[in-house]
Amino acid sequence: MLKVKLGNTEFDTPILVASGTYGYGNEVEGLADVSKFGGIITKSVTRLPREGNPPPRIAETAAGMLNSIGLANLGVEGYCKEKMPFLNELATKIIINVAGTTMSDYIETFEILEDHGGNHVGYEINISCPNVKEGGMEFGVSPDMTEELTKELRKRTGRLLIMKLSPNVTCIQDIGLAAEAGGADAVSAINTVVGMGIDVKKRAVKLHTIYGGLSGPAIKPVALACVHKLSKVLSIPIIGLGGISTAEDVLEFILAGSDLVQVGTINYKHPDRGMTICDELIAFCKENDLSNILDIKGQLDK
Amino acid sequence: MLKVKLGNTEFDTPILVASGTYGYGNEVEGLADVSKFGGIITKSVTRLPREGNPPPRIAETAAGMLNSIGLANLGVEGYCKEKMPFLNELATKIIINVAGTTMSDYIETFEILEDHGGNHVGYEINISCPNVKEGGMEFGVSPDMTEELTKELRKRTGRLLIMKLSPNVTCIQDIGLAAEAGGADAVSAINTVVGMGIDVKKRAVKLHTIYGGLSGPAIKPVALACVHKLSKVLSIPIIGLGGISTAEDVLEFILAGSDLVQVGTINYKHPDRGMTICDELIAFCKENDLSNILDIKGQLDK
Amino acid sequence: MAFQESARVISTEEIAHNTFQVFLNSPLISVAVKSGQFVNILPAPDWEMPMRRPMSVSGVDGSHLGVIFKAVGPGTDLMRDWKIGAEVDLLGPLGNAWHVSEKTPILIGGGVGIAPTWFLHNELKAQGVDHYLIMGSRTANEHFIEHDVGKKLIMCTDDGAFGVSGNVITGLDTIREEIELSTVKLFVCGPAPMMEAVREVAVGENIECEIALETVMACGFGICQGCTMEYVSNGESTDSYRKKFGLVCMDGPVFNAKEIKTCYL
Amino acid sequence: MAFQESARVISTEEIAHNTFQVFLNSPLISVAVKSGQFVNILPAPDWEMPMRRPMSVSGVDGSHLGVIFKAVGPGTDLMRDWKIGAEVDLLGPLGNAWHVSEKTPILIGGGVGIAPTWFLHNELKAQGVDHYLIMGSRTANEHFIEHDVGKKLIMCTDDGAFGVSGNVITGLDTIREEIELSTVKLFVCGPAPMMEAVREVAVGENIECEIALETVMACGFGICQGCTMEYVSNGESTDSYRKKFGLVCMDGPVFNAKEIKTCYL
Ligand SMILES: Cc1cc2nc3c(=O)[nH]c(=O)nc-3n(C[C@H](O)[C@H](O)[C@H](O)COP(=O)(O)OP(=O)(O)OC[C@H]3O[C@@H](n4cnc5c(N)ncnc54)[C@H](O)[C@@H]3O)c2cc1C
Ligand SMILES: Cc1cc2nc3c(=O)[nH]c(=O)nc-3n(C[C@H](O)[C@H](O)[C@H](O)COP(=O)(O)OP(=O)(O)OC[C@H]3O[C@@H](n4cnc5c(N)ncnc54)[C@H](O)[C@@H]3O)c2cc1C
Ligand SMILES: Cc1cc2nc3c(=O)[nH]c(=O)nc-3n(C[C@H](O)[C@H](O)[C@H](O)COP(=O)(O)O)c2cc1C
Ligand SMILES: Cc1cc2nc3c(=O)[nH]c(=O)nc-3n(C[C@H](O)[C@H](O)[C@H](O)COP(=O)(O)O)c2cc1C
Ligand code: FES
Ligand code: FES
Repeated sequence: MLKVKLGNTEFDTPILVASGTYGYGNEVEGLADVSKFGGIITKSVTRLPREGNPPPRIAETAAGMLNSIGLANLGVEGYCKEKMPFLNELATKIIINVAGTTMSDYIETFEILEDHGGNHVGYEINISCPNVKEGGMEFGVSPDMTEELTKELRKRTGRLLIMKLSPNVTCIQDIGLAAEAGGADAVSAINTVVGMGIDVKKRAVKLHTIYGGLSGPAIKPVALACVHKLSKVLSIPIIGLGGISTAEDVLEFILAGSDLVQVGTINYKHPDRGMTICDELIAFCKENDLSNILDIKGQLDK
Repeated sequence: MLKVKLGNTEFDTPILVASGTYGYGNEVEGLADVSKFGGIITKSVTRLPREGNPPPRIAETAAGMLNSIGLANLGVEGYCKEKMPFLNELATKIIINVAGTTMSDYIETFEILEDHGGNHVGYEINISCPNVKEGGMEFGVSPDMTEELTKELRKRTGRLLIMKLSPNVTCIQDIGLAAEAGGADAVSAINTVVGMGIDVKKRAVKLHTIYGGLSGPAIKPVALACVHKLSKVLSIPIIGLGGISTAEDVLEFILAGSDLVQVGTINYKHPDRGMTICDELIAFCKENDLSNILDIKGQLDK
Repeated sequence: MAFQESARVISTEEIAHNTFQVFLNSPLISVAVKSGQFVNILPAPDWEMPMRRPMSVSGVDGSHLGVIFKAVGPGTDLMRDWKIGAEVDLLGPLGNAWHVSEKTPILIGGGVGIAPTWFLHNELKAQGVDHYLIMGSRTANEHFIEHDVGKKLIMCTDDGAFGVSGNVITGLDTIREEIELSTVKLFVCGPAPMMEAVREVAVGENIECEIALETVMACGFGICQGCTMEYVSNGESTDSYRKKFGLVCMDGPVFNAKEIKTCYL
Repeated sequence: MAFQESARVISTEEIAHNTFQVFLNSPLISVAVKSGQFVNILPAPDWEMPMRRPMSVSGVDGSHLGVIFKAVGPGTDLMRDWKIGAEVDLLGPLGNAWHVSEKTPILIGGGVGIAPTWFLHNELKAQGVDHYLIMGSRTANEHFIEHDVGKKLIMCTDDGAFGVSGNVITGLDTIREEIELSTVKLFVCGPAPMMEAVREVAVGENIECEIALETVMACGFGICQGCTMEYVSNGESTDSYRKKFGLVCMDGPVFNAKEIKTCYL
């Protein structure tokens, strides 16, 4: 009832875990059974190792959190050596999230991953990290650069190619259309919303980098609007995310036009939430006589 | 301790009430003593009366609310006749918020207001209402149109001219700079963030217009980031708003670089909050030996 | 004029299945309130959600003010758990009131909409005004009033477990032989489908009828313009402020049934 | 390996001013936990904020696990009000543990940082290991342990109202004549200024020292990378993943004082 397809790849459930919110899958041992997920999207990997931003990197806000991790990661070579073997064995599908600064950055990382093999089913391309100059945001705000990058990567893989979009633009549809024109199999929406926190007692900013990315329930309305707008103009599938915490939230994103969804910030508090959501979605299908959860996709009254 | 100046106008306190969140000042009789506010910014007025959007117009979200009122208002002529006499008598400063669709719309409304007299101290120009085609958003996303509109209005008034900016753009600084170049006395930031709500039980959108504006604590981090970014590039003052609910929130906005602030959504729940905040700000000044609350403006460690 | 008042819980009781009646000591509001009006409640001092919870007043007793509610979500769950002595922040009295006329009142309530009819019922009783009270629910345990046709108390249950078997329209039908409906005035509050059904009967048969609408409210006193209902078009251009859409909190909650386009808000 | 466990409140007590000790029945975590480790707590089943609240374990007793905390905000306020029998969702045990060596342990705690030192103190006592316990606070009512120099329990108050007058550094100075600090190992947890002061002494005098750091945590088990501390540069290029910045929840919370650039996080 929960099986969904993206291109030729079938996922057991439409619930993926969002990049940067589930580590590399090994940290949750004992806390979650990853086989219930449709798949895991790994923390953004870059061409070279990155130490990330200095502390503090996170702060709580009303119904949300700010983060500015700064794409800390061990680099694509380290990733292939240290993380891939474990991920290859996991009983769920793996999508590798790739970030970069320049076109050649993305392409080199991508080629190393493709050459290395591994049984990941696809890539999610982060062109929307608001927290580092090198986060690809230059791409994420430009339809031309998005299309160009998508095309270059498309040439280089037969695996799923998913472009991850930013809400921090005047018109997200233009970026989505560019990804589609470039040959992406799907888009993910949304990455975090730019925000800032201030500690009055210390008269200091809450994040070392001043600005960070807002995630969690606070941004769900923003994410739903982005997904819905995209669904009106795109013919490729949309992977919805932003503030999903419950099965009801997942249904909202599917009603708004998502094929799959990702759970992010909620994993920190409830590392097993993705799983319990799946159980609830099955119950929902039964109650409503749906043969597949996507039967309600986009089925919004007005 | 709370007196602040904008141009040549002195406000008793830096706390204004946000447009659309305090009606025309008469509804709160008995619930609030408006003389404690620095001023009241009235609900957006347009050239002609507007019935507004069909119900439902509002919905609750995590730490926020969505609205799509659709600039319901009685039009500038009705405003002058029915509302101005009462507002003229209020023991607080009045700023009239003006919305429009076309340049001539704004200008006509503006001229009628200027001709009518009245003792309002200025205008806030809404170029950022996300809820109606006619909400001025076309202006709010274009630096050129913002500058042009500001210039035209600047020619026509000696009163305060404040441009109200939208967060729903790739680069809010560009719009702020355009307002400054056009001769605005200040900018207000921010208007609501575009969002959407879905009712799973009804499989329906929560707002008749599908999309609406998100306000309340959920957007405070977004608003702080906008204010801080603007403060780095503008030389005119910034009026900060978005999710302010407590005195501490006000201090955050001042630390981020605001000269004045506005309280919005919180008025619905606590119509007297603007007043109690003033008392707390005075206490804060005393505790911290500040002769004026703006002594801490922008005083952020890093 | 409305007040903000810090009231205190005096008593709390489960009067029917998942239905609670609470009395609050609120000297300012209780004295000013009229039946049909409502208060806007802060369910807890540290209530984080951006909106209060509006509740019709179910009656007053000196400086005590009653509300009747069902626990259906976070706000009413907190209200269910109110302890005696707890402080509750209220805004009120808000909205307009029922307009009782010469005609025989027939009060029709159901679900969470029993409060304003209950208030009116007790008011009329005190004044010795002859009237009917028709209450609808799904099943027996949601009722807290006796079913007594002689006393003009007509309880209806969808499943027939108590009183009249059927909805409030069936209940209304049972008195058609007793009283000419052109001589009555209906006062209605309940779930949208119930109000809508009564509205259709009333408009169709030209029976005088007032309906107390409910919708999501951010403020409750006219400053957000969020709580709109739609008026029946009166032929004139409706493209004008508050002519086409009324505010439930200020222009209502009580509307003439003939003015209401739909009770589904 | 960490567990998610639904624990139950067994006892709750205010052991000092605004300082509470709670024991929870948590058969899985209590058996696995070592002193220095922590649990990540859901303060209430419907806790709406996005982060749990991390708390060091203050001791175990069979299947019971203790935490000691101060009520300083919404999460700890809820914890203060926990009723006996309440269910509490825990993640744990998390983080690394103290590394006791041959050297004489000197435990230094203060503020909310008393829990992990208290755990270690009781462990050492049970093992018959000779050691010192130095606790600092602003004034007398924040202490719950006797001041007894003979028993090597050294309480310090900033205002001198109880025990040694001064901070924990003064407390440490009082035993310098008794014991050569090159033969001891410090185990430190407390407010950042306290830890920072001890770190400077330890590094300056080359005293072995472990510090349990605290910072904001979103997950507590390594998946958010939010809880960073900065390592002292070791000369090599630090431009590499987890060489320059460590994760307090996984690489710590216990760090060698020499590795820590600053305790202010
Ligand atoms: C003028 C007025 C008078 C009211 N009087 C009463 C009363 O006397 N007794 C009573 O029990 N309730 C009354 N209500 C409804 C009451 O306000 C809601 O039940 C309450 O807000 C629910 O809050 P919650 O946080 O418990 O649940 P929420 O989570 O806010 O809502 C739970 C469910 O109730 C629905 N709901 C929420 N608000 C309303 C509403 N205003 N109208 C219809 N459905 C709603 C939601 O869509 C949701 O499905 C009245 C509403 C209005 C506008
Ligand atoms: C590994 C670890 C172990 C801890 N052990 C204990 C313990 O045994 N006993 C105890 O009382 N507390 C302990 N803390 C701190 C505890 O997590 C915070 O006190 C708690 O999160 C506050 O939550 P709150 O919702 O009550 O207050 P909040 O509103 O979240 O915070 C209130 C104040 O405390 C500060 N604060 C919040 N979290 C932390 C933190 N992690 N470190 C320092 N300051 C913070 C905030 O800046 C704010 O000023 C520990 C923290 C960590 C990371
Ligand atoms: C701490 C943290 C780290 C993140 N790291 C990444 C990342 O490395 N790459 C990426 O594409 N998105 C990253 N994200 C964004 C999430 O994948 C997701 O798009 C966003 O958080 C919105 O979803 P949520 O509200 O469910 O968390 C991160 C988010 C958080 C909170
Ligand atoms: C119900 C509602 C109506 C509003 N109407 C207007 C309006 O007419 N004109 C305007 O410029 N802003 C309007 N706003 C936006 C507010 O003035 C403010 O910019 C926004 O709500 C963010 O502040 P807050 O989070 O404090 O509410 C409205 C906001 C709400 C919630
Ligand atoms: S609820 Fe705000 S205007 Fe009616
Ligand atoms: S708290 Fe998430 S990685 Fe440490």
